[in-house]
This record gives sequence, structure tokens and C-alpha cells, in this order.
Amino acid sequence: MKINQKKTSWLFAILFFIVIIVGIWDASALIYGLQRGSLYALIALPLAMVLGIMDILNLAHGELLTVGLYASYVLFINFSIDPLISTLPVFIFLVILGGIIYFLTIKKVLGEGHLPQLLLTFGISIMLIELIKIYWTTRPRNVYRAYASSSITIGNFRIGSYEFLYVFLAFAVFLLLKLFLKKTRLGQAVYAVGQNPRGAEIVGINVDLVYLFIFCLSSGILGLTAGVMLPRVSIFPLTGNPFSLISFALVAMAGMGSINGILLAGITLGIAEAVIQAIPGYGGWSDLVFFGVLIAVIMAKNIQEA
Amino acid sequence: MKKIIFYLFFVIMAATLPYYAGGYLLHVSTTILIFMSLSLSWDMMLRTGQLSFGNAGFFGLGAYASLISVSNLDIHPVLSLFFAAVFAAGVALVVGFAVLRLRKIYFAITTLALALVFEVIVMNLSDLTGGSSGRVLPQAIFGGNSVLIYWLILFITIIVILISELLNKSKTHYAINSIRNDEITARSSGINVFKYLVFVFVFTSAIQGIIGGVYTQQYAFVMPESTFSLDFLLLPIAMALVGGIYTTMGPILGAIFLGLISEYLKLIMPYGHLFIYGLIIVIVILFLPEGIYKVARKKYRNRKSQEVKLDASSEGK
Amino acid sequence: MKKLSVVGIIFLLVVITLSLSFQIRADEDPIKIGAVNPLGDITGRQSTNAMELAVKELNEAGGLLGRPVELIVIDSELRPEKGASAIERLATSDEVDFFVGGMASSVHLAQIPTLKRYEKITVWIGAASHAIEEAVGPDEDWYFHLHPWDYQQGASYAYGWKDIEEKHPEVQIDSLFLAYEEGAFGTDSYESYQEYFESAQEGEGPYADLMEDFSGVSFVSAAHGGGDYRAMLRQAMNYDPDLFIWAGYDADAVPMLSQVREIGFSPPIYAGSPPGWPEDFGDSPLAENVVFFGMWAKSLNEVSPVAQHFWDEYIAMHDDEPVTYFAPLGYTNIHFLAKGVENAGTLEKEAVIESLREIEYDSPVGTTLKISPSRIISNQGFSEQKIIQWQDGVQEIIWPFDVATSEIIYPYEW
Amino acid sequence: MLEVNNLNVFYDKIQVIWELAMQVNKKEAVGIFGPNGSGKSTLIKAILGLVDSVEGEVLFRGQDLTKKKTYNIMRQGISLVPQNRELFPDMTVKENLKLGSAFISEARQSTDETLDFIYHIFPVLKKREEQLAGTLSGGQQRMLTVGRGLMAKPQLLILDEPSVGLQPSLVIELFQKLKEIKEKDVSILLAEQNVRQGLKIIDRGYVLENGRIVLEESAEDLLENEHIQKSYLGI
Repeated sequence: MKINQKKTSWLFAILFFIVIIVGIWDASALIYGLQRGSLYALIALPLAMVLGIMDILNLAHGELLTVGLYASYVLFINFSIDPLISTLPVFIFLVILGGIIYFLTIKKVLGEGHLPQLLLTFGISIMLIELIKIYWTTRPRNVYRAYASSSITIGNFRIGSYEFLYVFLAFAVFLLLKLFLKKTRLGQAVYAVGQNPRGAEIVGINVDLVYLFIFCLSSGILGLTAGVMLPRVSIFPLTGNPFSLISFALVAMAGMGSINGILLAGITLGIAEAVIQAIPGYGGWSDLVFFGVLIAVIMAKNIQEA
Repeated sequence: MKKIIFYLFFVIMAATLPYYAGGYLLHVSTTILIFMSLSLSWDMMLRTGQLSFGNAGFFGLGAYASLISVSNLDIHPVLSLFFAAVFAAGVALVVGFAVLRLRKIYFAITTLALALVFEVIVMNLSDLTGGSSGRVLPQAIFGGNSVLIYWLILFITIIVILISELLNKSKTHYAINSIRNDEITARSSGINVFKYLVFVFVFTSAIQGIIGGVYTQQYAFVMPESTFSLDFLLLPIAMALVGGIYTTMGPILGAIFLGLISEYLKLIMPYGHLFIYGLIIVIVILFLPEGIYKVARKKYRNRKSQEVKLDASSEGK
Repeated sequence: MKKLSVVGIIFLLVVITLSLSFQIRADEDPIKIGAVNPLGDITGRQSTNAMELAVKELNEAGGLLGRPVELIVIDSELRPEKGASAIERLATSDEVDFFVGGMASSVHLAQIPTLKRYEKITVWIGAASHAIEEAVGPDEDWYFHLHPWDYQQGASYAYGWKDIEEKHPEVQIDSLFLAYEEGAFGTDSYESYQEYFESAQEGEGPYADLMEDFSGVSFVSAAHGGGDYRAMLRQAMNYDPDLFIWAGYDADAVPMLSQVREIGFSPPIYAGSPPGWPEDFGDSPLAENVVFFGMWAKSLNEVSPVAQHFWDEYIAMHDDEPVTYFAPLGYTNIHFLAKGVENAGTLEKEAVIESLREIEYDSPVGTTLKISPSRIISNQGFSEQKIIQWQDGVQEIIWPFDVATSEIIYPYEW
Repeated sequence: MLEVNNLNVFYDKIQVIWELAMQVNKKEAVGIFGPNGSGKSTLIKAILGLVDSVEGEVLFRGQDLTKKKTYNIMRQGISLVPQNRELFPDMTVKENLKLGSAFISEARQSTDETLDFIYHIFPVLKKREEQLAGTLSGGQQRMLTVGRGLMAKPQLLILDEPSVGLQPSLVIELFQKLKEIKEKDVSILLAEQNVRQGLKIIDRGYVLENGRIVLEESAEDLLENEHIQKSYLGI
């Protein structure tokens, strides 16, 4: 786990360049990209933590988000709890669920290499999806909240305001996490385990506990995100699934375990995507740009002498 | 000698399957063989230490190459499979020079991203590929004769199995193993790591291309959403891991096991059978982390050595 | 060596037990209908439920030709090769007399070669892509397809809008904007609208006089990880169409409407053509006055006794409301087939095909089902869609007028 | 203070330590000498709970350590200076040192004092306080490892082959520092191949061969011992 990553600085440069160009051309694309990219980063962050600190490749990542969305939905339908308020109970619920999953499965494949983890979490993801299908069917569900379509108008410029919550939450979570890692003892333990679990054990850190904590916290962040997303999205058994891929993409782009990089990578890709979508007639190529940027960045950063 | 007779027995059993199994089992077997080849090709790449997620992409490229060569160039469907192989191998060669410089998760993600890029390109070249609604062939290969299709796929699978065995037995295998175990040492002992990686990447992609071609010829259509489906990536990986990686027998057993189990589960529980499927995968990883084949082999060897001990002790008396 | 023989024997045992177990006991008595549906999906699940209902009704009425009817359902898992396997199984192990089923085009495409091999009478309710028609070809008289093809649906709406324009002079449609999802479903729609537009410019085709201007922009469906429609919607707003149509999935419905409000877009007609609607969509204020194209709505119960009968019986049997039009279609599928057999008085293939072509079946989707040729195949069922509008949380049919339950509310406002 | 009785250790059913008994007394420096593969590292791992199959008794201040997890053992007043350093490469020298005491409740209060003490012994660490540990030279990393071990204010400091990979001049420097540390009343358990240097700081030593203790003598006696002279000192 690296906090003091210096390599991200040129990612900054790319982002800055894009922001200037796009800002002049189409400011709304910039804002949509920022909002969307923040959401990507927010969802990718827990994956990066689990991968960077525990070295666990979690393919069921998106499904944990799905579970969070359904949990928030259930609270709204049965107890009329507003999704934004339900972020807290859902956070706790996912922390507990994360703990259960950790004890039953993840704990047993720690340090076994990525392949068994990949398959294990693939199995878990199938199980979660099928459970949801059996109980809620594939029919999408929504929570209607008038505030989710709110907007602000500045002169002739009208822009959606709800999704700024993504931006806010992303930056808040990132800052809190960095503060936590730097300033608290548990944070230092996490930081140490991420760099060298053996060394951490030698200085008296309970590595198992740190792993449990990280897995629970990561699930919890997904729960938090789920509550904020719910008023804006449709939920169905495969809702979260595509986000696993996006998250892996961001983690690879940012460099394993780099926290700053995740936020930057998310926003860069978000803006790149929004820009293509805003060009009339070329929206269909936005995926290409998304993966093109991804491949280019990974190549540039990781080319090995061979 | 005994071994050869034994393998021959298997090949004959498999080749005569159409005479004693019904159409359903034949079709299930055909599907199993397709996934078996994909699984083996993925495992062969893994033996070099590189975790590739590009399977579905090269499978898709082969599928399109095969269909387009049949319908636009009017060549024989069987011949189109070579076209599929060459096309997939060619693309693999070009992209291989770039992506094979990456390692670990970066290589995995980039190959996956490439597969998705292929899909987007195919979707947008609609004049040639039919875009997102895909294209159909007037008829399946061999006029849809399922026995001939089965034999074709069996033939290809046997070749893939032989290649896999060859790769595990020949000199190349030392080079590949040493790359996997310690790349730096491999390089310092004079192995041209990059050359080997490109070599394996290209021919495994060619295999995936052929399989994509066969699949397309069997069902006579391509459609980006199903041709580039991640099923062609995840299921072969699952099969290799459940069976046991780095071996030839592993993916074979894994494909048979998972292929039959998923059909069987479906018959006994129409709703929610996939849940049990996921559960089986989880259980196998947790309790047989080395895969079925290696565990079975170990058990068998243990028993054998015990037998030897028993023999020795009885002799002593 | 021993190890290999053990493996060999196990393999042999597995093969033998499987080939035995996969062969169903020879019980020739019932007439067997084999269905392949995606049971994990709401459409497949409900259409299977409806098929079971129809079979139950048939058996309660004494069966077909004096024999009981048996429905054998296999999950397609929405995977092409699994869908094809299922057909093989139904044909060889279960030895069914007919094939029925529906949904995804990709799965059905993979089934066509197998279906062609067995040439049993097949009645299909899903898979609207014209690629299916191309794959089947013109000579297969045993193949019946009930769902309108994609191009038929598009033409059908044109007739609807023209009728509505005539009846309600305030409705004026000249320009049309299509928002389509990037997958097969949406892109197909876009391509067929593009074709209509080209012929309309030459004064031909169903959209002549209706589509003087046309534009379309794609979006990534929420079903595929998208869900941000604002770039697309802004382009639509700048275009300012008389008729805005989105071709996407049910998962797109609410988020798109919510973003329509966010950016302040208000076309005179806001129409969509999702395969279904989200749970409780009618209760959401967003639903008000949204128009959509579909085959069926609950309100048909007011005008069609068959629809009412289907509705009541479905709920009585499954304790669940039908929510997708694949439910009444599944019901139609079985009854249509049964009627053909009954009229033919035999299971003899040619006779049944003949009689199926003659049937006029009053179906719960409110339209009479009558076979007619489409572009390629000779046995096409429905060709018409309906224009439906959400009014006070209820889906009201506004066209065709003979089954209409309400008048159009125009313009769309929020 | 540390007492090992009847210790048997297995790797995958293969026994590597046999019936081992040893002890370290308060304020005593004890050496364990032996060739590569004799079981020195395994013994240390067994004491610290880093291997699974351990039979026998490991008592530290009367408590049995065999049932305890490594991190917990470390919190009892034992510190380890591992052979392969196990530093945190992306943290600064100071952060590395501070982690040494952060999780040991007795040591945490006096972090700053201990830090001063360590900077006093290893002035180079003070100089490179803000540098990332991964960028230090091999010798400096070794000093940092020892420093980190001391941060826990251990009653027993265990050093696993501290001289490995160091050039001779640095080895001499390191052992001088260890002597200083010893004077601070810290018990030391030192596993070493470099017997010559090791004998300079220990009070008593064991010789371990093939997983068994073959000799136990005071430092002076060991120096005189014929077997030691022949096999280890090359005299």
C-alpha cells in the first residue's frame, strides 16, 4: 500500500490537460465526467484496499455493492428509511457481511496466490447473484426521491446537482482514509501490513485482525456508496457486476495499492468517457476510449524490459 | 506400451460416443470438449506464469474470422477454421509484442481490456460484422450433422491435448517452468523469456481462435454480446482450477466435472441450480485447493505406497 | 497404470449412468410439449408459469385428442450452447412432440441448426431479431414465430401515430429522436428507424409524412454498467423532437426519467420500448404520461374477456401478478398450439401445420392471432404492437382504438 | 527468563529439531552457533510461533508461548531482528522505528526517549530520519532493523544472523553496537554463523548441529573448545 506515490504526478498532468481542453469545449461533459469518475473511484477504492493490503483479488466486489443496494432498498420499502439515511445501517450491515464472508472463505485463501482467490470469489459472486434472483427476480427496482433529479442553474448553464454527492463522498472518503492511515495506530498497522505482513507481525501487529478490519471496512464503504447511489440507479441482480471490471481497470491504471492514483484514474476515465459521449454520433466508441486510455496508461507505466 | 493402449481405449471410447449416447449427451459432450480446449489453452499460457484474460477476445476474433471467410469469401467451413486460427494468431502476435511486456495483474487486466476493445471494434464495423445484431450463416457446418460436428471438435480437442502434453514433456517445458518459477533466473540462465512468451501466447490464441470458429460454425451465427461473452473466459478458468492447473489432466477432468454437473443440477432443480454450481466451486477451492486431479493422484499414490509397505511387512513375516 | 484404469472405469461408469439417466422412461401416453425458457429471468419465469397454466387448463378440459398434455421445461440459462443442448435433450431423451419457448435472440439463433435437424413443429414467442428469420430461411414450414419481428414493430408504431394524429389534431409528429442502447436490442432499433427514415424521405414506407426529420444517439444501458444518459439527453434536447423514443431495458426507465428532469428536457411525447417495467413503476410520479410500445397491459382486462380470464387464472394458480407480456404470450403459445392439434384431430405434422395456419385465436394480448407470411418466413404470428400510456399509475391502451382503454394525454409534461 | 524444554519441530512431518532444551537468563547474552541448516532459524521461529508443528514447552517469564500467536509473543517483551530485515520499504526511517514501539503498550509511552537512545547508538539513522527505508544501504537497513527491535524496549532481543550479507567492517561495527545494547541490561539471544564475532558479546553459547544441541559452554570455554576451533574458527 503506497500513499506517498510519486508516479501519479504525470497522471495529474494528463488530467489537467484534459480538463483544460474539455472545459473550453464543453463544460457539462467535464462535470458529468467528474461526477461519474468520482463514483467509479469510490467503488474501486475498496477493491484497491483489499488488493493492495491483503493481496486478495475479489471478483465478488460488484456483488457486494449489489447487496448494499438491495439492503438500502429493503430499508426504504419496509421502513421508509431514506436511502441517504440508510447509508449508516447499510454500512454496518455490509461490515458484518464482509466479516462473515472473510471468516468463511477469504481467510482460507490468504496468501494462496491470485488464482484460487479469483475462482473462489467468482463462486461467491454466482451465489450472491442467484440468491438475489431467487428472492427478488431479475425485475429492476427503483427508489424514487425527488431530490435525485435536482439541478442548479447558473445563467444559461443548468447542471445536475445530486451527483456532486458522489464527488463529495469520494473526496471525503479518500481524505478520511488517508488521515486514518497516517494518524491512527490502527491506520499505521494497516499501512505496515500492506507493505510487509511479516514485518508487521514482528512489531506486534495482529495481522489477522488487520485483514479482517480491511475486508469489513471495504465492504462497508461499498454499503455507504450503495445508499448514495440508490436514488439514481436501478437495482437488479447484476447491477453491481460491471463495476467489478471498472474497479479492476482503475486499480491497474493507478498502480496496485495507490490511493491517490485511484481517484485520479477514476476522474480521468470518467471525463474521457463523458467527452466521447458528448460528441454527436460517436457515443458508441466511449467504451473503446475507456479501455484505450486504460491500456495506454498501463503500458506506459509498467513496460518491463524483456 | 500399456499407457498407449490405455489412451487409445479412451480415444476410441470418445470417438464411438455417437453410437451409444443419445443426441443430448452428444451435444453436452461437444460443449464440454469446446470448453475443455479453451481451458487447456488458458492453462498452457498460465504455465508460463502469465495470467491471461484474453481468451474470450481471441475466441471472438476466431468466430468472426471464420464466419466472414465463409460468407464473404465462400470458402469451406472447415477451411475457415485455419483462417480463424491464423487471424487470431496474427492479432496475438501484434498485440503480444506490447502486452507481453506486462506482468501479473497488469497483464491480466490489459488482456481483458483488449478483449473488450475487440468487441467494440467488431460492433462498430457493422458492414463486415453485422454490428450488434450479428450475422448468420445459411446453415451450420456439415449441414448441422451433430455427429460430424462432434468428431471435428473431438479431433481438435485431441490435438490440443497432445499439444498440451507435448508442452509439458518437451524441452520447451523446462524453459516455460523456469520462467514461471523465477523469471530473473530464467533470463540470466540464457532463456529468451520474451520469445517463449510470444510463442505460447500466439499458439494458445490460435487455439482459441479455432475453437471460436468451430463454435460459430456449429451454431451458424455471430453476435457480439454472446460471441465475446465472458463465459468463454470465466468458465474455462473455473474448469482448469477445479481440475488442477499446470497439468493436462486437470483441465480435462475439470471440464468434464463442471460440464456434467451443471447439466445434472439443471435437471434435478430447474430454479436456482446456478446457486449450487457456485457453491460447488467455492467448496472445491476451499477443500481441494489443488484441484481434483492432483488430490486424486496424491490419494492414489498414498494408497499405493501403503500397499508397498504392506507387501514389505508381510514378506518380513 | 492402475491409476489410469481407475480413472477409466470411473469415466465409463459416469458415461453409462448419464446416458441411462438421460433416457426417459418410455411412457408414450401424454402429448409432450418441450419448452426452453430462461428460468432465472422474470420473462422466462412468468412465461413458463403461464404455459403451465395453459397446460393445466387443457388437461382439466380432458386433454388433447383424448390424451393428457405434458409440459417439459428446461432452463436456457441465457446461454446459446445451453439453449441448443436443451433442444437436443427435449428431442432425444424426452421425445417431445413440439417445441415452444422464447426470449433472447442469441440463444434462439444457436437453437436454429438443431431445430432444423429435427424439423418438429416449433412455436416461438420471443427472439424478435430479424437475424432469426434469416437463419431459419424461407422453406421451413414447421417453424412458427409469434412475436412481431423488429421491423414489424417499427412499422406498427407508424400506423399508430398516424391514426393518433388523425384523431387528435393537436398531436403533430414531424421529427423523431431515438435514444438507443449500444447493445443488439437498441442498435437494431436504430438501424430499422434509419431505414424507415430513408424511405420516408422518398415518400415511401410506413413513416412517410410522419418522419420528416430523424436523429439518434446511443447510450450505455444501466443493464450493462452504464446509466448516465445526460450526454445523450442533452443532444436530444438540442434537437427538440416531437417524438422522443428510447430503446433500452427496463433498468433504464427510472434513471433516464430522473435525468430528463434534471436537465430540463420535456418532449411533447416521451415514449419507450422496454421489454418490461421496473417493480412499482406505476407508483412513481416519474411514470405519469410516459408512452410505451408493448403487446399487453393489465387494462386489456376491461376490453377483452380472454385477457381477464388469463389474469384471474394466473393469479389463482401462481399467487403472483403477471408483469411482463411474455406471460400472456406463453399462455397464447400453448393454447394456439393445442388448438391447432385439436382442429387437425391428429398429431400428423402436415395436418397440424395446415390447421395452425387456419386458426384465428382470440388471445389474452387483446389481438386475434392469425398466421401470415413475413419478409422471409411463411408462419409469422403477431405483427402489430400497441401504444400504451401510463395514466394515474395504470397502463392504458391508447392504440389500436378497438382495444383502447383511454385517450392519449398530450403533451407530456412534468 | 526464556526456557525451552523438550522442543521438537516438524516441517511437513519431517523432524528438524530434536528434544531441544536451552535457556536464557536475565541480563544474559546467549549465542546459538551452528552451520547452515543446523536449525538455528527454525529454533527462533519455533520460539516466536512462526512455525506450526511444535511440540514441547517454550516458557518466557513463566508463560508458555507455544499456544500464543506471534504478534502476541512480541507484546510480551521479546523483540526479533530477523535475518531478512522485514522492514517497511515505503515508510521513512522514523516511521519504521516508531512502528517498533507503537504496538507494545509498555514501550509506547517512552517512544521518544527510546528513539533518542537509538539515534545515539546509530547516529546514521538520525541523519536519514526522513528517508524511505527501501532506499537505505544494506548496512543501514540492518542498523534500522536492530533499532526497530530495540524500540519495543524488549527484555529479550533475539537476533537472527545479523551479520549475513554485511561487509566485514560493518559486521565489526554492528557487534560493537550490540555490546553497547547489552550493557543496557537487555537479554540477548543471538543466532550466528560468525562465531568469532558472536563470542565477543555473549556470556554463554550453545552449538546446534542437525537439530540437536551438541555443546553448551560459557563463552571463554567455547573459545578454548577444540571442536569449535576446528569447525568454526578455522584454527
